Amino acid sequence: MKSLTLRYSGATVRDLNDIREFLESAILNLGGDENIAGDLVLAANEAVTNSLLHGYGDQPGAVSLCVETEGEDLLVRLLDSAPPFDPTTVPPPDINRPLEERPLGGLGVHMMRQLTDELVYRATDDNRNELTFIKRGVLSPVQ
Amino acid sequence: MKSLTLRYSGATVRDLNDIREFLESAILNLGGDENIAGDLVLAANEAVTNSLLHGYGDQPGAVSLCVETEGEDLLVRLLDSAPPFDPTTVPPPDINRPLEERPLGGLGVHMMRQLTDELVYRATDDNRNELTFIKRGVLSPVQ
Amino acid sequence: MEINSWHETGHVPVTILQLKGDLTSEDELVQKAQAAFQDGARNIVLDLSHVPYISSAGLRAIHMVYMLLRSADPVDEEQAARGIARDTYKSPHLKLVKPTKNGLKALSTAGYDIFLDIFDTNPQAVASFK
Amino acid sequence: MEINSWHETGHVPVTILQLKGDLTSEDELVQKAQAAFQDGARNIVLDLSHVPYISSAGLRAIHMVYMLLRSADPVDEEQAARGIARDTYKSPHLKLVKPTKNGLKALSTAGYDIFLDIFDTNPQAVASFK
Ligand SMILES: Nc1ncnc2c1ncn2[C@@H]1O[C@H](COP(=O)(O)OP(=O)(O)O)[C@@H](O)[C@H]1O
Ligand SMILES: Nc1ncnc2c1ncn2[C@@H]1O[C@H](COP(=O)(O)OP(=O)(O)O)[C@@H](O)[C@H]1O
Repeated sequence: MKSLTLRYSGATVRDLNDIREFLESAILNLGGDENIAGDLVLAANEAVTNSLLHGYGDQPGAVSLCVETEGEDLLVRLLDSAPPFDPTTVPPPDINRPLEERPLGGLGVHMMRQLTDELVYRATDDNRNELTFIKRGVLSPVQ
Repeated sequence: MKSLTLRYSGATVRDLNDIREFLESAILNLGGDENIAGDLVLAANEAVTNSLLHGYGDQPGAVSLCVETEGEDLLVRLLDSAPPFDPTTVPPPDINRPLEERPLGGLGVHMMRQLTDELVYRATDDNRNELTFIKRGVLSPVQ
Repeated sequence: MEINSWHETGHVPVTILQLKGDLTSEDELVQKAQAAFQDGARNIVLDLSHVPYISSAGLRAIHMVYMLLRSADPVDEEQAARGIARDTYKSPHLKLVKPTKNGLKALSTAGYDIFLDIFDTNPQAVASFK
Repeated sequence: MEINSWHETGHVPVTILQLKGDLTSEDELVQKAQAAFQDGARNIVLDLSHVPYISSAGLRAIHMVYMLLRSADPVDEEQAARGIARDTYKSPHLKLVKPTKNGLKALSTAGYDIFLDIFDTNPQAVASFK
């Protein structure tokens, strides 16, 4: 097993670019393909954005992103120390309704779900939020 | 503060290439220049090699490499779970003696010292070896 | 994000907004579209061919541009109501050009590709406005 | 690590070993040098211009090649003893070409640059053998 981690003591939305670049290159490095990388980057980008804007209220906050392999699965873990919040409880939007009838926004968690095989939330022992994005069976068995 | 970490549960010398690439790109990413990257990659490469060959006896072993900033300093930390060993206790070789009078080898720790401003060893609370390579004042204050 | 804009005329005058960089916040695109709208633009093409990623904030921006253009056309509103019922409605005032793979992924997870025409080139998009 | 080898003749026959990739283990270089030595090579140029990194294991390999060539020349041994005393000794049988910045760093932390001539090009190195 191999993992790559990017950690900030005080991240802001200005770091999102850097975070997306890290995720993309880490995923490719661990054997994911461009498609998998695209999905996970999009999904994790939403989660980090929410953590920074909703969780930390747009103030600098600690976040860490870990890309790791588990057998043939590829995982991205986001850890933050913002107030506890479990995004998997957010109800899905109705994306079949026409745009004029839809509220603006509310698509972030939906994208996280759509773009991963599994989205797992847990509060860690030291009270941090841990959100794990899983893509199943995407690595070659040799990995 | 920002940091980048590469972790292996079972690294071998075949991972050294990958480790050097990670260190180089992480150091550049955190604002170090190519010179600093060259020094730290060379130094850390020696330490990881020793950890894998001497520490783990050429068997797969857990190592993690963390590149981080601390004010204007750039740090590389190597953590392993091999038997305790403090390389800073290794006596320096006499590099002024002609090659024919020198033993083969024994240059690894010397390179670690020469290429960093400070080399710090400590055993962590969970009994791992932590070796830190420090380059002082190499980042711009804005960093 | 860099946004270049220019005008072309097909059957009607069209404003092209060519986006470069990740579309991950709403401000820039919305401001640019509002400025164009105030200058009289009623038909807009978003050229997404140089946008590696679109986030939900980017989708929100596209949503707002859509609403803005729609607000100026009462006929569209009525047609939309009938068209949507028949599942054939596409915005007559906002068209997209060549989103990247990841861009398209974002658009389709949100179902935007159902309500917005997507073209391969700017000329095709311009020609499609009536 | 990839190693290409070929022969050139200046004042004496010279074998060039051109290394490509990081020199971070001793086996490949030592084996290649031993094979050349068995084929009669007594003067070797290590072209290090394509070697991004040299580790202590790589230095050990260079050290071994140095000792190998020296072992075949009793005169060198005696000259070395005198030369070293005067700080002017350089190996007459092993020359280095254009190490990269990081390569040179490794060589100099070990003091190898004191005992081995370093040239900018292969022809210069070849011409330097007597
Ligand atoms: N980390 C978080 N901390 C607190 N609240 C959050 C967090 N993430 C999401 N939320 C809440 O969940 C809602 C839905 O999030 P999302 O689907 O990403 O849409 P949006 O962010 O566009 O509203 C947010 O509006 C916010 O109220
Ligand atoms: N991680 C380690 N665990 C145990 N012993 C070590 C470790 N690192 C170094 N040593 C010991 O210190 C010696 C000197 O190391 P070094 O200077 O790197 O030279 P070399 O590895 O070429 O012998 C080694 O030969 C070994 O005996």
